[in-house]
Amino acid sequence: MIAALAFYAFAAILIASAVMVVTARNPVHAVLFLILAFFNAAGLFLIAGAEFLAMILVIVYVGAVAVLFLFVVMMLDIDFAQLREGFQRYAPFGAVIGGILLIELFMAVTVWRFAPEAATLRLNPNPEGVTNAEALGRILYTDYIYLFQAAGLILLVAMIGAIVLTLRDRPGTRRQDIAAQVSRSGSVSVRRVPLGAGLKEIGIERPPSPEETAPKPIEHHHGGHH
Amino acid sequence: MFVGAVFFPLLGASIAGLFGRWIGDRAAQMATIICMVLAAICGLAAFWQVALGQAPSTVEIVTFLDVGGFEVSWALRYDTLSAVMVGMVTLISTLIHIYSVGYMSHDPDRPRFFAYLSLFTFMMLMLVTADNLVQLFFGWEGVGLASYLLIGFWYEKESACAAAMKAFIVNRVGDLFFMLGLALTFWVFGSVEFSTIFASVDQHRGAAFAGLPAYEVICVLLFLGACGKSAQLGLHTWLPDAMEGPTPVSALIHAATMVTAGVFLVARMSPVFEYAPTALALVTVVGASTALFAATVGCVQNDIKRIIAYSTCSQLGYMFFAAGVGAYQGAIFHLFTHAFFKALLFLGAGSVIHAMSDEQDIRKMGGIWRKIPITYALMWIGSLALAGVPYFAGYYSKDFVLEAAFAANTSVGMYAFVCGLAAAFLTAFYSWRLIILTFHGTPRADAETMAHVHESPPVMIVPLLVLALGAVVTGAVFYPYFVGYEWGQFWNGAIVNAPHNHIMEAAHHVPSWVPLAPTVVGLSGIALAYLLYMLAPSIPGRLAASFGGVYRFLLNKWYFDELYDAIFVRPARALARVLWQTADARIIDGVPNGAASLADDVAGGAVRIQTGRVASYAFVMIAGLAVFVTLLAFGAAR
Amino acid sequence: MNWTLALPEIVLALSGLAILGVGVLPRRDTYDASCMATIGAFILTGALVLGSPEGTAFGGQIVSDAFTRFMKLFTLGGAALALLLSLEWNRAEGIARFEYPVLVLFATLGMLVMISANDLMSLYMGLELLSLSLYVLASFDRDNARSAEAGLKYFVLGALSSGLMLYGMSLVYGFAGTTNFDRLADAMATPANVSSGVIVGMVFMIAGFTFKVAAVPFHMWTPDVYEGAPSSVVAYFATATKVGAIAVIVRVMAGPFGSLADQWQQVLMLSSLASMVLGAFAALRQENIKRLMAYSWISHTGFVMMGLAAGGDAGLRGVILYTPIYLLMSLGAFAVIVAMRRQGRAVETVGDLAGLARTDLGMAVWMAIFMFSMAGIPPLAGFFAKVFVFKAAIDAGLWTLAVVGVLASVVSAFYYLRIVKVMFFDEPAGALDVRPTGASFVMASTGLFNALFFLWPAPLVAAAQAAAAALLG
Amino acid sequence: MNAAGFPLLSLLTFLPLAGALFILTLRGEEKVVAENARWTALWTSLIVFALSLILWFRFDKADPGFQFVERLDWLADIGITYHMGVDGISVLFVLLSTLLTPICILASWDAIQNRVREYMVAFLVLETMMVGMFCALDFIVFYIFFEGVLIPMFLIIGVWGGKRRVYASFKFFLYTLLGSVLMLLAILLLWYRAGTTDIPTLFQHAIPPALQTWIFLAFFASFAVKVPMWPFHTWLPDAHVEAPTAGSVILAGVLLKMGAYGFLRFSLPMLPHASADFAPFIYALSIIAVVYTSLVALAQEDMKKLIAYSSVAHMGIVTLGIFTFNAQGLSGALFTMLSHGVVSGALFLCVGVLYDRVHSREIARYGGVAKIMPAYALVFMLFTMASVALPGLAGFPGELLVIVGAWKINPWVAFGAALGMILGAAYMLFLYKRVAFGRITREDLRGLADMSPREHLVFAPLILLAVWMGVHPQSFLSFFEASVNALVVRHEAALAATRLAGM
Amino acid sequence: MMAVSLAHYLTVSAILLVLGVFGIFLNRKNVIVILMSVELMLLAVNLNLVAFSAALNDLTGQVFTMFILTVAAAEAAIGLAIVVIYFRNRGTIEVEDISTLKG
Repeated sequence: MIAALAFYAFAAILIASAVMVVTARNPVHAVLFLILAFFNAAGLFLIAGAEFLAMILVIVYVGAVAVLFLFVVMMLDIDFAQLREGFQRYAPFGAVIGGILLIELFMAVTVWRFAPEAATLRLNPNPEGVTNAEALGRILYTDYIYLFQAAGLILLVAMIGAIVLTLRDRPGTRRQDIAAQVSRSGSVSVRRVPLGAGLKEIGIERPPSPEETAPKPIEHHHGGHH
Repeated sequence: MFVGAVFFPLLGASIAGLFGRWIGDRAAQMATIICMVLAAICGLAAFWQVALGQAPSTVEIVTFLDVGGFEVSWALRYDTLSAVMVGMVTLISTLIHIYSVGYMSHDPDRPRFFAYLSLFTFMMLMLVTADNLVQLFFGWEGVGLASYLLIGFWYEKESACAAAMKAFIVNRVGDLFFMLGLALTFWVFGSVEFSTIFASVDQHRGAAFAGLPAYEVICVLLFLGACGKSAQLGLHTWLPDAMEGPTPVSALIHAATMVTAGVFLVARMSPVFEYAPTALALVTVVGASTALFAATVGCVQNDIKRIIAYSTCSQLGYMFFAAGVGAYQGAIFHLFTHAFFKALLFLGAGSVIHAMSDEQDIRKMGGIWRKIPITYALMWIGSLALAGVPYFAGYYSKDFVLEAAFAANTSVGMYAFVCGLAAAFLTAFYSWRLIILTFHGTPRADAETMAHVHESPPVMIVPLLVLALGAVVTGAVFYPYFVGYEWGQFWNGAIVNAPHNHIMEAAHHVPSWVPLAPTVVGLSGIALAYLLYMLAPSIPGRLAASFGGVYRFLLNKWYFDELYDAIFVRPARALARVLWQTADARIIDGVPNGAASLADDVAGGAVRIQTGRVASYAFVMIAGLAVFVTLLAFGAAR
Repeated sequence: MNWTLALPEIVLALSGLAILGVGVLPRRDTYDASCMATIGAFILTGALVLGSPEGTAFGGQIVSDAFTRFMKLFTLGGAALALLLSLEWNRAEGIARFEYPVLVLFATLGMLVMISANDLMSLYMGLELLSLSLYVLASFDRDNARSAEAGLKYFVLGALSSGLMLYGMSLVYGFAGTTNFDRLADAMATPANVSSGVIVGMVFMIAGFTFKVAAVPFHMWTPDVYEGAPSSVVAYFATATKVGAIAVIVRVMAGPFGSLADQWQQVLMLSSLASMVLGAFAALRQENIKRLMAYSWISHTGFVMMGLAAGGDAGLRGVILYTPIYLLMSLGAFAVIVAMRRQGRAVETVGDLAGLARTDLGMAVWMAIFMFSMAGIPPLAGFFAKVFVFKAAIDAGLWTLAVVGVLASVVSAFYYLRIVKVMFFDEPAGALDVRPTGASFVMASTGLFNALFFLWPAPLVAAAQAAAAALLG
Repeated sequence: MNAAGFPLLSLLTFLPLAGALFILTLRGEEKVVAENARWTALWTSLIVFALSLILWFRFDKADPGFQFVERLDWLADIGITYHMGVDGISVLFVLLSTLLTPICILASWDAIQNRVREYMVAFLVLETMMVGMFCALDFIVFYIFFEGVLIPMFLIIGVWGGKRRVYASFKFFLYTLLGSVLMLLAILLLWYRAGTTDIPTLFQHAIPPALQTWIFLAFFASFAVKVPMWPFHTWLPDAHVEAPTAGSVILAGVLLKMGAYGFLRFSLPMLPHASADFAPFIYALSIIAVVYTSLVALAQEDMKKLIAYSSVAHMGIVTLGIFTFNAQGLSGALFTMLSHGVVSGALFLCVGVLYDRVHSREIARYGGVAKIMPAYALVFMLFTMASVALPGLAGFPGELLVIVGAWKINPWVAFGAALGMILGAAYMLFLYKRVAFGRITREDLRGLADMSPREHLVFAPLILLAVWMGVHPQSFLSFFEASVNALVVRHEAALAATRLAGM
Repeated sequence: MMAVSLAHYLTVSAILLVLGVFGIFLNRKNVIVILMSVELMLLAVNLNLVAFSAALNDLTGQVFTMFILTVAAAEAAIGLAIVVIYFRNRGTIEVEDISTLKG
């Protein structure tokens, strides 16, 4: 009974916050509602007995992903005022299609039935007397090692991707390059300057900067006609 | 000999045509003439042996085609009928070749001319010696080709080209029916070879085609073919125009030989025609009508060659109605004599034209008989023969034809007889109208022309003399063989009269006024011409003025050309244009072009979905998903 | 646990890591080296694939049979050739960074995982490994707004489709309690017992797959991504990844959902129909040749789906045969596109090919071969590809599809012809630059394949037959 | 393995391809390459022609079956083999193709000045396709060659064509492709039903009449476009007009035959009922084609277009003959196909002779040519006459036989076909009159040279053939006699069988 | 074992999915919201899997969920990276503007 009440509460808040994610005027608010949705989903997970996943959801999602969103939203300097225009115009179409889809899904899931032999087909029956985390752990690192490694690769690709796309060493920025400084000895020179002459006469002497000779900015062309 | 008669002309034609430019005009001329002479010798020998010696034979050369029982060979069939034709054709052709040497002496394209002439002769010989309908058709079309080439010989003249085309195309109309007749013959008899056909005439008499007696249909179709070639009423329009060609051509083709091919065909197919009474009646009526029609038109023409051309047309009508009443022998007889005197007339006219510096309008002649007496005399002989004045060749044949028509004792026979008589009168009239206007009276040509009027060279005159001899004697000499009491032996089965046909006998037993009538009307025609043009030259003009309608009707050849122009030529051209520019370019082409532009429009629509907006893409995806789910929801229920 | 079945993937993954490790060495241009190493890794993996035994491993998560071998080989081959194409192109465009081959390698690895997946989870993981790499690759030319836009679109729609697919997977899992293909097939053996939720789930999964093969209505990303993404990346997109995508949809449809063919057939037919028609028409007006190729692929995918919808031995054989042939046509065409460069600038409109036959006959001839082959004109290879799927459609009685298909192929012939026309009939628009060696090699090899396939088609057909047989068990 | 002792047909088919590949390897200065390409192409095609003469001499005319048969397992597992062979119906078309190719190459000797190498390659590839198509005894192999023709022809029209070449080449390609793909579906259906695409095997395979209708329609779509029958003919005038002379020659000479050949080879033997059912429909279309296109030809102002329309009319005669189902009609159709190949090919060459000199195809542009070019005028006249089916020349025997054959079916059909005789004469003579006759009105025409020795060489074999075919058609007809008879017998047997079954 | 029926879970997740879908195609201005909508969809999937896992008493669903979470995180990272470069190129993240590629 309590579980049912909790389910309804979580589900209601989940859906409400999901609606807000979609409709919120301010993306920052949307992210915050997303976080709220995650929390409630975690609650639903708990009710279904998936404690470990509920935890992961809170830690990984709320802690990392949602925060990443928040970070990006804040980082990009966006004019929020314009962002909501045109919503209403397309809403009716969306509502129709979405409604149809929803009705169809309802029709499908409310008459749900399992395959008669589902119990025998299960790959990993939930072992008795073992905590959820341990049960997961047992199979994750044994039966699913292959996919687990693949997941690792996915994360690696995500990392590479994020770096490839966003990391840039701008030619204009100045960084201290210790190696260059140290190895500069050959180019250090002492010049005799006429006494009494000011900067006005001799100008500012600068050593040739490695930055300027180093990889010349690559000529870039757009890949086609606009 | 048999082969030589036919193929020597081809040899001559090839030499002159293909190598004329290298060997020179003279050599080309000589080559053709020598070949023709050889051919004539062979031809006359063949005539002697086959017709007079009663020794028919057939020379097989090679299989032409053999498809599913449709077996045709190249073969030369020599029986009396073809021997008569071969002899006549080779002889007249040779004469005309010789004549042309003089007549064409100023033409730069002589080799070509002689090549054409010899080619024509070859084709004509193939026609008459054919032993099957296909080969006959080969010659048939071949003479059409040669005629086309010769009419259009002076191809720089627009009118010549047009006339040539007209000749070919009108002939083709006839050929169309010929070909259909040929096809039906095959399906009825299972063969197109004459010997096979004739042998099985009795066997297939009951054959019906589309509910009609097959023989009738065959004969009508073949006759329609003959109409084209022989310029019978309806398909005659090309013949007068064909006078655009050089005069020797007119003599050879449009008088003596080619135009008679139709008559020859009817005679050749006599075994079948004999059992097609309706077709024969049609032949009679058309022939008689043509005889009269052409004669009426001939009376008012002013071109010397056109007058003779209409007279040819008219005489062909005689031949046809003779054949139509069953007297094929008479038809061939008239054909035979006609060849001589008509060639004579044409060549004589050529001589006149030659003398008058290529003037052909008789209104611009006159008063020259003293200057060219030989020609004048020869023209008289020709005209007398044509008019059927006794003891000239035409007398015998024309008389017999009219007698046969009378003797047929049928309504169509009587119609033919009446038309024939009327035509005989008109023939005599226009012949002397021609002679008088050309040779007598005051000179109407300009002085310079008159000054140049001179007699033709011997090379032209000699052939004329030979022909004149023919025009005088052939009738009397050959009368017994062709239609006289020796006909049965002479023809030797080459022409068949069915058992029920007694016309040959009956023609000799007509009331005595009948043989006289043509002579009488002929003489009265001459008299009328003399009266109108010699004694009272003003009358014709007044007559023409007072009967303007009739005059114009006749002058314009009964408006046949205009009629055809209005109902065939112009609609065809207009239709062609409409079909091309509307049906083809708009409608038929409109489908693919329209499809292409439709596709282009669809393409435009298709890319409009591709707005570039992620949201709409997503929308399409979801909508598609919804459609799929719905499809399955209902599909699964199905 | 027979882990040797996964040996190709493991080796490839390790090579990827090694190349990555070498690549990050500072201050050295390691682009060429890593590209070459990657190609080498592909070849090595290919050899391993050839020799890999048959069976399932990791508790049935992966499978190796004739079908996977066939598809993997062509995936690897396609990837290697596509990488060869990008070698010089990337350098010319200033995106010659060692991460590129690494990402290609991981994408290919993802595809291998996906192809040999025998479990929804491995399928998903492979797919995501592929997709994530592709997202990055699409926007690899990051300073180019078009590339970024392409990446963004691809990402958003890709994420949507993988979300939908996952949702479908979850429903399917829920029904049978398993994600293993073999067990799923058992669960669905009697279609009457299958709950409608599973059917809906299946449709959602199909949506995800059709997104990958770019069939209507999940094709919308294709033209934009093809046009915006760097040509070298598109060469990879349009070739190797198609093999993987087709392999997956074929495997899933023929495997776990094989008994539900009556249900999904309608969906695929509709999709096939729409793809053929849309692909044929939408490309008519395209000027950008990459975009044109995108629509061309959409049209081709319709043919593939037709074969799949026809199902059965013939249908699968048709689809399986279509894949490598398309791969090799498309690679060739992209080799030409990659070689299209005038005075150092990449050009990519159809008009830029004008008069190519005058300036570079060889390339024009190859391109003509590819175009005619794509149009399905015999005796080129593309004809055979089409014949087999049409044959399957006719065997299955799918007349509507077959007729619409041939009509669509006539319409699409128009734009292939247009390219030929531009190259051969028009006056030159100025010579293109000397084509890169890699592109020449790819053109020549794929061109020869397309032109001469008809001489000896039996081996490939037999291999496809064997692969189809393996799928059907 | 066959009458020649070696794979003759494959050699004939692929030798040109080898020549083409060799030409592709030519390198060097453009002029030299062009010259070498010409000679290589000429020699290749001449050798092929010489080899093909073996067919003429070694072909067993009494045998109605396939001869010179070759068979290779190509895709034998799935019922497709590489199966080549000729019978009476196809053997002469092989010869026609091998004959016309060297003539075309010779005719393009000077006319084609740019991209000679590619041109010659295209022609040789075209020859491969044509010969292969007539030899193929497997439906898929047939289709490959049948469709493969499109590629070189598309390029020939498009690259070396006239002003509207792009439109014409696209129309040609897409039109024919559209028809062919429908046929492909029918082929696949046959394949599915019989499990093989081997043509002789398919002959034995009975197809239910209801299905025949559909297959027939699909075949019809392809062949009718290719023939072309009215109203699918509009691609032809465009293609002819825009194609270079040699392209038109091949198009008229061989490509148009492919459709009619298809009807003969496939529709009739495989679909006897549908053929019989559709025959009246075909008659109607054929007659319309004859009359309609003849009339349209009459209105043309472009020489090539006129001849192109005349081709449509002649092909109307051919389709008519084919669907008479009797020996005369079929033989006549076959013969007309051959003679039309020679004659209209030659007519296009005639146009080409003038076009090479004046660069105009407009009829009004000419006049009085006979005066300046007498030899040309003679040749032109000869082929004009052959085209109007003058007896003694190539056009006649075929037309005669078709009319004879058609008469048996229906006199009105025969009458319609024969109407073409009149109209044909009208438009051809009208053309000839306007081009060759009349006064020379344009001064620039006066300087025209008569035919060159090369042109004489081009025309010589065609003239010879035109006369030979007209004078002694039996030497050609004897080739198809046995096959045609077998075809007729089988057709009647098939119809009779179902009639019996129906009772 | 469950106080709440499977259907409830499925219903909630269906609603969540549709909301996510809604978010994607109704949002025409802000790419980041689209990314968040994707996260909602994935959440719906996870909810489904967990519910099934519980209903079937089978761990596979939970394992699957774990992988999905992992991938979703990676996806978010890459998605945001792409958004960032897009923003750098265009100075905006409006979805409506993403339309230089079309037709």
